This record gives sequence, structure tokens and C-alpha cells, in this order.
Amino acid sequence: MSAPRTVYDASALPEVVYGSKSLAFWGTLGFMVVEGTTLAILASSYVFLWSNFDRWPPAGTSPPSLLVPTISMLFLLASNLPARQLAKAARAKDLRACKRWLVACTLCSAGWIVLRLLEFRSLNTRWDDNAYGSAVWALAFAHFTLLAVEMAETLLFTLVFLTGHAEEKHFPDIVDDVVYWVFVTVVWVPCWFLLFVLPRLI
Amino acid sequence: MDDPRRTAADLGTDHCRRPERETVAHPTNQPVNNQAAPSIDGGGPRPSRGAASKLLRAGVLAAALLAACGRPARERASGDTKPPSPSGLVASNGRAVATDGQWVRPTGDYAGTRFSGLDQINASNVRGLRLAWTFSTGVLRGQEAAPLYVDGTIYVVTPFPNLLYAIGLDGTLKWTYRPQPMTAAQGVACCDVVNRGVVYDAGRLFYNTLDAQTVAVDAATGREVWRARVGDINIGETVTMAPLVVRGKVIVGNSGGEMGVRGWLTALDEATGKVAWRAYATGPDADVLIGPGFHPFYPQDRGRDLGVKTWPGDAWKIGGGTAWGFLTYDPELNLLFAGVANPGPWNAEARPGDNKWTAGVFARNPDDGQAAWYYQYNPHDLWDYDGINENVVVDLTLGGRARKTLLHPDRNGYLYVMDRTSGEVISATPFVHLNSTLGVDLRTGRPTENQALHPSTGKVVRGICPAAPGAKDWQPSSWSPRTQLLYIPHQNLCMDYEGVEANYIAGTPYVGANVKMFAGPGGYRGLFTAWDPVKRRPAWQLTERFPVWSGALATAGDVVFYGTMDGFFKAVDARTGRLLWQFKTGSGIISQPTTFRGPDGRQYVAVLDGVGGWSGAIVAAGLDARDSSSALGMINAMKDLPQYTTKGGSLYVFALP
Amino acid sequence: MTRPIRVLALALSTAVLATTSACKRETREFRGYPPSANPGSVVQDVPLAPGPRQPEVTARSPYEHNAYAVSEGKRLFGWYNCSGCHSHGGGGMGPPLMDDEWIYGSQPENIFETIAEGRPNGMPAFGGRIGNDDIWKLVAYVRSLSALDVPQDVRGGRDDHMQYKQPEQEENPTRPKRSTLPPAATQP
Amino acid sequence: MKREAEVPRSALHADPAEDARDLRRLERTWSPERGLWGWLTSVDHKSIARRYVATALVSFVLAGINALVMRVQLARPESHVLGPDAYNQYFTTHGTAMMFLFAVPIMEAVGIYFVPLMVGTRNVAFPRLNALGYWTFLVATIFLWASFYANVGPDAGWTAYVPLSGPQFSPGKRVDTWAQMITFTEVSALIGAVEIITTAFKQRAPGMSLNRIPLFVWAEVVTAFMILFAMSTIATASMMLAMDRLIGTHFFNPAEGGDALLWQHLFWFFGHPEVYIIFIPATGMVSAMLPAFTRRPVFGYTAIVLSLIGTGFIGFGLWVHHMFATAVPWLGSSFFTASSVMIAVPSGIQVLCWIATVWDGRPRLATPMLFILGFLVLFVIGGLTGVMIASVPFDLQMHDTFFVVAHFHYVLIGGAVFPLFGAFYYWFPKVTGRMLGERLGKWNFWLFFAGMNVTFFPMHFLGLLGMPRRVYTYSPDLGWGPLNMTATVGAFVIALSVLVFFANVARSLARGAPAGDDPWGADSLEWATASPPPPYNFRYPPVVQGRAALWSRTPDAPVVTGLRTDKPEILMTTLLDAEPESRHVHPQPTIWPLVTAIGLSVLLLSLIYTPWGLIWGAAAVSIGLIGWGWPDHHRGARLEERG
Repeated sequence: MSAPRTVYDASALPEVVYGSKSLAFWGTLGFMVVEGTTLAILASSYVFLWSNFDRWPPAGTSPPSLLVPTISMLFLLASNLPARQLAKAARAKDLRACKRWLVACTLCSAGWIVLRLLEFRSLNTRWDDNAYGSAVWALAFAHFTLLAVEMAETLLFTLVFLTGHAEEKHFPDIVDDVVYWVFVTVVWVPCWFLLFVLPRLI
Repeated sequence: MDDPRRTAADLGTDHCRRPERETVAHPTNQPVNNQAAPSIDGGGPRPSRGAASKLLRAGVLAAALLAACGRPARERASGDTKPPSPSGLVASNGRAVATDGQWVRPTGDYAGTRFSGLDQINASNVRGLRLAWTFSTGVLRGQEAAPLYVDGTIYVVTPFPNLLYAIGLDGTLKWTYRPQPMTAAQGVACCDVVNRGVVYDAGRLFYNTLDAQTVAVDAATGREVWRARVGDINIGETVTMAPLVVRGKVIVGNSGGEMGVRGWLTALDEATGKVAWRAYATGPDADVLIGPGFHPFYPQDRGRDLGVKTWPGDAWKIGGGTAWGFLTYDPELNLLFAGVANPGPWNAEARPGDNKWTAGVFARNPDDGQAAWYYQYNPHDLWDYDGINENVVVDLTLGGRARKTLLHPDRNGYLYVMDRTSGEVISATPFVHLNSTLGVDLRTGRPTENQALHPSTGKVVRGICPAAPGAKDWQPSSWSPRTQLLYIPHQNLCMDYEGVEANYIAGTPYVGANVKMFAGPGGYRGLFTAWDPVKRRPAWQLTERFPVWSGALATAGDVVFYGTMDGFFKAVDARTGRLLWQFKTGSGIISQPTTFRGPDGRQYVAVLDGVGGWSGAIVAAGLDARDSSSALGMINAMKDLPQYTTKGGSLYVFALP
Repeated sequence: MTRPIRVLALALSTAVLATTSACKRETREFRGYPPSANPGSVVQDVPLAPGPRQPEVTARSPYEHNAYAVSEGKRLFGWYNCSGCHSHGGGGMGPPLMDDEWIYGSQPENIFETIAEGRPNGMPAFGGRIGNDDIWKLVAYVRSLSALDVPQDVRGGRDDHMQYKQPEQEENPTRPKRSTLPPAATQP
Repeated sequence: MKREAEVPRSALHADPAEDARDLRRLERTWSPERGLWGWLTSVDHKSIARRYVATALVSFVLAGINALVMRVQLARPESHVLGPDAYNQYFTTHGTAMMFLFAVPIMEAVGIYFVPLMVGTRNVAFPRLNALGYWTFLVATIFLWASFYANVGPDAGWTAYVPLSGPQFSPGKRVDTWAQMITFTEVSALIGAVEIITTAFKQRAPGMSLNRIPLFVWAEVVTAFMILFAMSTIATASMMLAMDRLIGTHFFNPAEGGDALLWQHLFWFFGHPEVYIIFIPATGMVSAMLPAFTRRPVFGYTAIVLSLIGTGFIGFGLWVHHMFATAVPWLGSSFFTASSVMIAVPSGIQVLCWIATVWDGRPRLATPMLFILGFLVLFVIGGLTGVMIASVPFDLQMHDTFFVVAHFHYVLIGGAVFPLFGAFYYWFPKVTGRMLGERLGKWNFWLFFAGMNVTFFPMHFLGLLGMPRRVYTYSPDLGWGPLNMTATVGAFVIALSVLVFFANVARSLARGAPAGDDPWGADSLEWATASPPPPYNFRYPPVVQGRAALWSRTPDAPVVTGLRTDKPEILMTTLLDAEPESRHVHPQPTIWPLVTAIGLSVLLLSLIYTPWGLIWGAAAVSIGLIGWGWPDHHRGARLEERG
């Protein structure tokens, strides 16, 4: 083999890139597909099982309350505002703003968890009552785990930033975290519609 | 149409208040008596028939008296109709028992009205009713019996071990009879080890023990006169019903519809206990005692050996159709009305077909058992809707026509008004929330099934109303000729039902269903309904927390008594349903209250407490409510009963101070 | 490269084996005891008195820790109509089996006798109608109803039926109370 | 920033000493640590892929032994080598292990090894995740086999149909082990899929635009996408099954509104694509090998890529043909019959392209080529019987008989195992630096080919004669004895051929001929580096000038320079045209994936015994993830707050 020749010197390329240029983004995207599929499968199961019932929720099971789940859903959507600010700060590599919005987002995600725990109570059924209960709980709980994961991730970033361990590469990671945040919150809207609204309409 | 009734009732009261002063029957009663007397006294020669003609005359008088009490004045005056309820105070052999204020059989009279002509306790003074004394039976299972009163003695029969007590009117124990039934019988008694009462006739007491024996006991001494084994517990037969003694026969039916028995109704000779006839509910016509005299009203009941043909294979041999309810009798037509219980197993897929002759009613001649007609309330019963509920013999004017009718509140939730001469259904009206059927087609006599709730093996059908114990179970209703209302103690239960495979093993249950019951719409489980069969609507209705599992008792004082499972003995106004008086007993009440007048001239009311039965098994048998299929699913509806009452078994006797 | 694999594999498989410790729980005996082991003379007919005691049934319950036998017991419990009287443990015509009252004793051999010889208050004698092996399976299932000595991973899960109660594996063990005598024993 | 110039970078050094220093630094940066610790913490895609392959081969051998034992049991009627209970566990574990622990992982493992090499990068996209994937896979493997040997082997069939696998009819923990094992392996498969997609999308060598991606990489990418959807589905379904069994949910309890068919739908929505998940990488292997043995590029690159993608899509549209025997509406059945027949089109296109390649080329009958030809024959037979049972009336007749067993073994062994063995022969020199023996290789192939046909061809007739699958024995008067005996003999021939293969491997490792960089004269980038490849794969990221990267390479081999050598940096390029875009610092070797996998094992295993396992396991996993996520500053720089 003769001597290679340089056709491209990569030393000028950036090390920190955002969005679809970053690897983590694609990883996040992959896991969003996986989790989205999981939710879709659970939602399809919910609809599939629906066809076994004359009434849904079945006779003897009270329909889920609407208040807490709606508040919870709106809160999920509203939490995108601080998350957006966080992404902005991360893109601007503004360490101070990042810390501020990370704390805000951690509090928001704690709020999700609390609201979701209340929401479980307003399902008015247990997972072992009947197939309806199982389907409802499975979907709500699966999404709950996503919320918990997102909260854990945000919390981890908050701790890293507040304890002064942050590095530059964390900024794009935060942006990816916000992408996941948007996914986690928005994906609940169809689920919320399916669990709480659609049975009332039909 | 409405006014005369009121007048009639008033007049009737007038007569009944002073019956002892009546020496001659009302002239307009003569034709009645002439008709009634031969039919009562008629029939073939009977060994027990040693009655003298003077006694016959007393019987005629008694019959006339009672007829006068209950009969509308205008009808009496016109003389073209029969008394609304044939006399209950005539012994089967024509001898009169003491006609005044006695209570000789659980149903009161033959018609099954449970109406007492006594009016000393009435709507205005009942609030002063006081406990006279109590007597502990020493047995803590469900007490469903009616205390009898005959000639100064109260007779009470307990659940298994079926002790029979004779108690003086001062509460002293006179004697005890212990039949010593086989203990194993408890294992084949489907719904608690109850007994529904003893019957008095001609100095003897007749009743059934749980292990399927009928005994005759001397009323004065408590000595056993005879004992007859009528069934076999090894194949699941028990007997819990109160027999009826009519025309020298003790009529007995078996229980065990949940055990795959073959139901029957048997007549024993009153004197000896020998079997006179036995009519099965399933099988060939010869076994069912269907002969040339059988003329059912509806065409589907006509044909040969339908008791075999409407079953797959030999299923009729284990097809249920027991007869454990109260029997009534019309002396005038000489017909016995005997309800037939559900077919077995519950899982109806095991028995395609109409499953004759179950879940219906037979009119039979008590002398030879031959069927006169039959009507099936629930062809191919899907929900354990027994047909054993009482058929109260009442004459009504319907659409301007006087009709000889039966009133039958069925488990399926319809109150049937039937022509008792033919078996024709005149009307069938829901008296409770129901969805298992969509109505009764009066042309065919068949209920219209709700296909959406049709069960099958491995499928769960939810929210079936009424539940397996029906809109009303065994608890007998009472008819007041004064108010022309039927007082129905009953329940408001629905159920989830899953058919499962049923295995027949002799002596073990044969059901094939998982059931879970719960309160019907409204959330209350008990109802007490005063039903107007003419207007076909309730005059009033009371709700109770638990099923009203006790019998009802209506009196000429326009007071209706009943008990609740949480232990209240209640007196309500017969016309309005207003609660007039209540007394908290030691345990829940599921028995049949009775009333009578003692030699001291005071009117007494007696009732047994002791919760149990199907609905009270959670307390009586200590069931575990974590398994909501317990007691055939009843437990799920009764989980909170132990918070309200405990076991008991005492006789309470009340009187005005 | 291979040594670490071996070390790791050994460690992990030991851990897995320790947690599953499954041999007893999972064995499936399709044949069970030879039929000759049935002490046929135990058989009594239904109107029953506690007749002459059989020479002690020597074998201890072989199935308390076997999931398959417990589930077979559950199936037999339905097939022999035990459930007709005892429902699914809550009782009905017969006493409840999932509570803490054991009228005739809670030990496996007590329950074996109850099933084989019957009891005077209506428990039929199934000895001779059901093989001893199947009776032992029933014993194991009956004990699992109140979680007596039957480990959770052996007890049954939910049924493919209408839910009438918690699955046995979710029951808490109920320590047997002193037996109460049946009503008949105290009859007046 | 200002120290940028001092940062050691890869550059073309005229000075040999400087060049050697630079190389040593690069080597130090990418090499794993030494000893056991280094082994446990390694994140190198090649060593992880080797472990994957080795672990999967262990399952292959063990599951093969299961098959042999079953064949011995079935060789004669009323035989008692195995009882019914053991037989149930044997066939369930055989199927489960072959599908979940051998076929899918080994196809992904080959991808994890060769996709980075073929696209010219230094590691997969998420090396730590990759390690986690392997550890979970290892746990799943050990778990299944330990359970099997401890008599807790799953016994409800590899499809685990409810209600048989439900709590009522599968008491004990056997099906729980199955369900949890599935969840484990799918975690690993999903991780692998994300790796492969990201690696192929973002780490390609400059110049490797989409239309120059090697067909094997395309196949792996399509497979990875299918895995994302299919494996999420089965993992969800197995969780639902586990929940039904463990916490009393009612997904599959008809009495409470659940549905047994729901399981079948979910299972086959995964299960049918699963076939393509196994088969598509195998076709990729064929496409990768063919040029080397025909001396020409594969005919119809675009057609093959499109048919791969087409297969990926249609593969999700025909799961119901596994369920014709259930109460699926007739219209639905017709639709799925149509799509089942339709999937033969893209497969057919590929087969035709390969045949054209062979036709037009100068075929060289080396062992890999023999396996390719064997694959073509067997796969066509399997495909034909597949089209047969795609028709509803025939399927109803053949459902659950040995005909189906014959069909899918032809498809899976013919369609996947043959290319895989070819690939072993083809890539063994790259992985080990030594050639596999050709003579033993020929023995291996012919024994395998003969054994395969002797074993499975008679099964078609057994099926037509009505022999059901999953029966542990049969009565002598059914006349199935001779054919079964034939099949058993064939099975031992296959076993012998596998033995020959391992003997060949052992012999080669000990004293095989050294391979050199490119023994086959092949066209793709993995051959552009040493055999075995160094930890950093390529000294300089290569630049691709044509579809056949090596064949189109100019003598002076253009490369990319400027990546740091003191940090594990890789070059990222754009999705479509693979223009250089950024440099990415890869993570260091670390123990945390192993800790996380152990946490995950605690989670999934303890869940079998108690719902509290969720809490304990979540705590254990959290420990792993916190350790994983916490920044490690030994080469990074903390940020100082500005201002």
C-alpha cells in the first residue's frame, strides 16, 4: 500500500454540536421510538380490549375522574416552558441560566410525579379488577416510568451542574434531555385523550 | 270499583272482631258453604277420617266465618262470587280446630294469605307493643320457621338438628322432641340448614327433618307417632320445606336443586306416614302424574312425556325441579298449587330444551296427585329462577270480571296474576328492577329473554338483574283482603355470572356457575312492597339495607309485620307503609312472624330471630367474605352483614301491655 | 479471555440457581404414587361417622412445595366439586377453608383424613373415589388457600375466570386458630 | 481553547519516530485496560461482539443438543428417553434459545463487529450502552440455561400462547423465567439496534454517501429498524404476560374482558418480523460475500436495497398468517394471504440479483461460496413451502404439524444459518488473523447440507401424514417411525458437521494459515485494516470513493487526519452524503454498564418473586445509572462559571 494522503483535516471540526448533529440525539431518538412503540402497543391493547366490552369502562367500574388527569396533562404541557428556557440556556452555554432552569425543571418533574400519583387514584379502578383496569394501569404506569426516568435524568444534570462538575459536552446533552422532555410530555396527550376523554364520548 | 273495597274491608273487620258471637253464618254464605263443604270433605275414603258429622258442621261454620271476614260486602250481597280466600281454619279431615286466633300452619290459611283476622293490635296502638317473653332455641343457624299456636301452646321447630319445642303461653317449655337427624345431612343442604316450619292437624304436628324424613308428633305429649324416610341424603336430597296437610295427606317436597337431585312432591298418609303418591318434576308422564285430566293452558305444555323430551339424554334424572316452597290449596277446586324449583345444573348449556317440568307451577289434585295444569315461569331457566314462590289463592275482580286467581311474585321479577282454574296468565308485571327478561308474552306465556345477557360456559355476563335468588326468594308474602294488597318481602340484587363446567357426583353440588352478587340500582338490597295486583303497581314500597328475608304478616288491625336481617322486627301501616313500631332483636330475622290470640283474650305476635339462610350464611356459617363466590355468590352482596348482626336463635313473643 | 468468562458464568449461575432453588417447586409427577399405595379400607360411605381409624397414613404430604401439584389440586378441587360446598375457599354449604379456623386440624395429615374419611357434619368420604395421590394434591391446595406453609412461589396466580377473590399467591399466611367445634358437636 | 494547538492529533508525520509515538498514543487511548478489570470494563465493539458471538454459539450448541435429545426421543414410537414434561421443556427451550439467544443476537453481533469496520469508524455509537447490552444478554443466557438445567425451563412453547402460559395452566416459575428472559434479551437487542442505526447514520467514513453504503450495512440498518418496533412489542407483551402471572392483571383472561388472541396478535406482530430480523442480515452477509467470490459487485444494488426496505415494511403486514387457525375474519385472512404472497416478491428480487451476480461473475467455490449456494437452494425450498402455507385452506390443514416444522427450519437454517456459517468462514480471518481450513470447511458444508435435507425434508411428509408438532411420542401404528428415524439420523449428521466446524476453528486458532489484511480480495472497508483489526480500527479514518470501497480505492488511499490521539475521538459525518461534521469524544472503558446490568438483573429476577422487586431493582439500576452518568473528569475540563 502506498502512503495515504490527507484529503481532510478534521482538527477544525467542532467537538460540541447540537441537535441532529450530536450522537446522543440519535440515541435519544431511538429510545423514543422504542418507548413510543411500547405506549402504542399498550394503547392498541387498550382499544383491542375495549371491543370485548359493551360498556367501557365496564359495568360496575366507575369512569376515571377527569379533574386531576386534566390538570396533570395541562401541567405536563406547561412544563415545556421552563424546559424550553433550559434548552435555550444550554444552546447559549449560559451556565448560570442552565442551573436556574435545571432547578425549575426538576421541580416541575417532581410535580409530574406527585400529580401522576394522584392520578392513579382517580383512575377509580385497580389493575387486577378486570381487563379494563389492567389496560388503563399499564398505559398510565408505563408513562409514569418515562416521567420517572426523565425526572431522574434532569435531577442528575441538576446535581452535576450545582456541584460544579459540568463540562461543555453537557450542554448538548441537556438539549437532548429537553427533546426527550418534550416527547415524554406530549406523548401523554393522546394517551390522556384515550383514557379519560374517549370513553366519555363513545 | 274502589269504594266498595274499602266498605267491604270495614264490614269484614266488623265481623271478625266478634266472631265468637256469630252463631249463624250470614245467609248469603250458604251457597258458598254448600259448595265448599263437599269439596273439603269429599274425595275417597281415608283411614284418618273418623270425624263425626257434628264436627263437620262446626267446620262449615268456621269456613263461613272466615269467608265473611275477608269478603267484600257487595260481592257477598250479590252472592255470585266465592269468598276471596277459602277458609284456612278447617282441618283437612273436616274437623274444625279451634277457630279463633290460632295459627296452625305456617301459611296461616290454605290460601297462603298469612292474614290474621285479629285486630286487637292495630295501627293506632301497635306502638305500645311490648316484649312478653323470649325463649332460646339453642340453635344458632338460620331460623326460617313460623311459630305455631294451637290451644295454648306455641310450637317451634329449629333448623338442624330440627328440635321441636312445645312452649306454653307463659314461655315455659312443655316438651322437646329430638328427631336426631343424620348429621351428614348438613353437608348437602345448599343454603344453610334451615327448616321452614311445622304444621298442626288433628292433634298432631307434622314436619320434615333435614335428612329427608317426615315425622308426626303428638301435639300433647311430644311423642313420635310415625316417621317416614322420604328422601336420600346420599344423592343430595334434603327436606327443608313446611309440609301441608290436606285431606288426610301430608304433602312434602324435597330440596337439593343445587345437588342434581330429581325433584318430587310426595303425599304421605296422615295417619301412617305411608306414601300415597309421588309426583316427580321430570321424567315420563307416569312419573310426573300427568294423566288424561291434565289440561295446561299453553300449547307448549301439551304433549307426551315432555319431562323427558325437553331434556338432552338422561339429564332429566338429575335435573332438579324440587319442591321446597310453600304449598297452597283451594278446597273449592280441590287443587293444590305447588311451585317447582329450578332445573339443574345452573349452567343451562348442560340441558338444552325447555326442561319441563321445572321452574313452574303445578295444580294437582291432592287426593291422587294428578296434575290439572302446569305453567312454566322460566322455560330453560338460565339464572336459578326457581318457581317455588308461593301462589296465594285470591279472588279478584279484573276488568269487571270476577276471577279465581293466584298471585305469584316470581323470582324472575314478575308478579303473575294467573287464573287458577286454567293456568292462564292474566298479567305479569315487574315488581322490581330487572333486565334478564324483556317482558312476558301473554299470548305464549313465555318470558322474552334478553339475548344480551345470555350466559354460556366460560363467558362472564355482568349485571344480570335480578340475581340468582331472584327478585324474591322463599320469603312468603301476605295478602290482606282488607287493603287488597299483597305485601311482598323481597330483595334488589343483581349479579355477574360465569358458566363453568358442571360435574355430577352424587351427593355433591351440581351447579356449574361462578356468581358474584351485588346490590341492584339504588344501592339498597332489600325491599318491602305493597303490591296492588289489580292496578299492577305498588301501593307503597320500603327499602331496607339488607334483603328482606323474613315472611310478612298482615292483620285485620291494618298492621303488617316483617323482620330485617339487621335485627329489627317492624310493624308498618298496611295502607301507607309508615313505620309504626320496631323492636331490635338479638340477631337478624329471616323467619315467618305469626299472630294469635291466647286464652286470656290477648293478641300476641311471635317471631324467631336467628340470621342465616342463603343470604345470612356469612354469619350463620361463618363464611369468609374474601371469596366473593362463597354461598353461590351471595356473600359478595352481604359482606357487611357481620357488622350488623351475629348469630342467634330465639323466639320473641310480643303483646300489648 | 476465557478465564474471566468462566468465573463470571460460575458466579452468575450459582446466583441464579440459588434464587430459583427450583427442583422441588417445579417437578411434575405425572404418575404419582402407585395405585397400590391407596389404603382402600379407608373408604367409608357417606352417612358417616368417624369410624375405626385407619392405621396412620404414614406418608407426609409430598406436595407442599410443588407448584404443579398445588395447581393440580386446584383443578381437582373443582372437578370433585369441593368448590361446590367450599366455594373457592370462602365456604358455603361447607365451612370456609381460607380462614384461620380448622375444625378438624390444619396439619396435612388431618386434612388428608378429612378428605379420605369424611367428617360427620356432612363432609363426604372421598377415600377410594379419589386416589391418595390426588388427595395429597388437594391437601396441598387447601393449605395454599390460607397460605399455610405453602411458599408464595408455589401458590396459584389468578384464574382465567371471573375474579372472585385474590389469587392465593397474594394471600397472607393465616396462622390456624384453635379449632372450634362444629355446631353438631354441641347440639342440644 | 488557546491550548488547542498543543493537543496531540493524528497527522501524517514525515518523521518515523514522531509517527511511532503518535501511533503508540493512539493505541494507548483506545486499548482496554489489562486483566480481568479490563475485560469487565471494555467498551470496544469488537471484543463485545466477539463475546456476543461466543455466547450465542454456546446457546446454539446447547439448543442443538436439546434438538438431538428430542430427535432421539422421536426416532422410535413410544420411546421413553424423555417424559412429556421434560420434552415440553426441551422443545420450548430449544426454540426460545435458538430464536432469542442465538439467531437474533448473533446477527446483531456480526453487525456490531462489522458495521463500524465497514463504515470506517473506530467504534459503535454508544459503546457503554453496547457493553450494557451484552451484559444483559449474558444474564439472559445464563438465566435461561440455568433455569432449564434446574428444571425451571419454560415449557409452554417458544410462542408461549396463553392461556397455556397463563397463571392457571403454567404454575410455578417456568413461564416467568421465559417472560423475564425475553424482556432481558429484548433490552439487549434494542440497544444493539440503536447502536447500529446511529453508527451507520452518523459515523460513516467521508464519501460513503447513502448510495455507497455496503449492502450488509443496509441489511443491518433495516434489521435494526425492524428490531425497534418488533422487539418493543414483544418486550411489552412479555411484560403483560408476566403481569398477568405475577400481579393478577387480566390482559389475557377472557372472563374479565381480556383476550387470548391479544397475545397472539402481539406475539406475531413481533414474531413474523422476527423471521426477517434473522433473515435480512443473512442476506446482507450473502451480498457482502458474493463480490469476493464472483469478482464483481453485486448485481442490482439499488434493487436489493429497495427490496430490503420493502421486506422490512411488508414484514410487519403479514403476522396474521400465523393465526389463520383462529377466528380471524375471512376478509382479514385474505388480506394477509395476499401480503404473505407479496413478501415473496422482494425476496425473489434479491435471489434473482444474486443469481445474476453469480451468472455474470467468475465464481470461486470456496467454502463461503458453497454455503451461499446451499443457502439459495434451501431458501428457495423453504420459501416455496412458505407460499403454500400462506394459503388459508392449506394452512388450516397443516397448522401445528411437522410440515410447519419442516418449513421454518428450511427458512431459518437454510436462510440464516447457512449464510452465517459462510460468514464465519469469510470473516474468521479478519477477526482472528488466521484462515479456517478449506478441507474441513468443505466437509462442514456437505455434511451440513446433507444432514439438513435428511433431517427436515422427511418432516414435510410427516406433516402431511398428520404428525402434530410438540408431541413427545406417538403410537407405532401411525406409521411415522421410519421417517422419524431418518430425520434423527440427519440430525446427527448436522451435529457432526457442527463438530467439524468447531474442530476447524480450534485447529485454525492453533495453527491456521495467517490471513493478512485482505485474503479474499474483497471490496469493503473492513479489509482495509489489519487482521485482527487494532483497537482503533483505522489509523486514519478512510475516505470512500466508490460503492466498492476497496476496489475503487486509488493507490494513495485518501484519509482524514486531525483527530486527537490522546482522547478516543471519532469523526462524525452528515446523514446523507457523509460530509465530515464534527468530532466526538467517545466514552472511556467503565465498569458501570456491568453494575447497571447487575441492577437490571436484580430488577427483572426479583420481579418474578415479588412486586417489591420493582423497588429494589429500580434502586439497583439507579446506582448503576448515577455512576454511569456522573462526569469523569480525568480527561475532561470542568466549566467555570463566567462572570
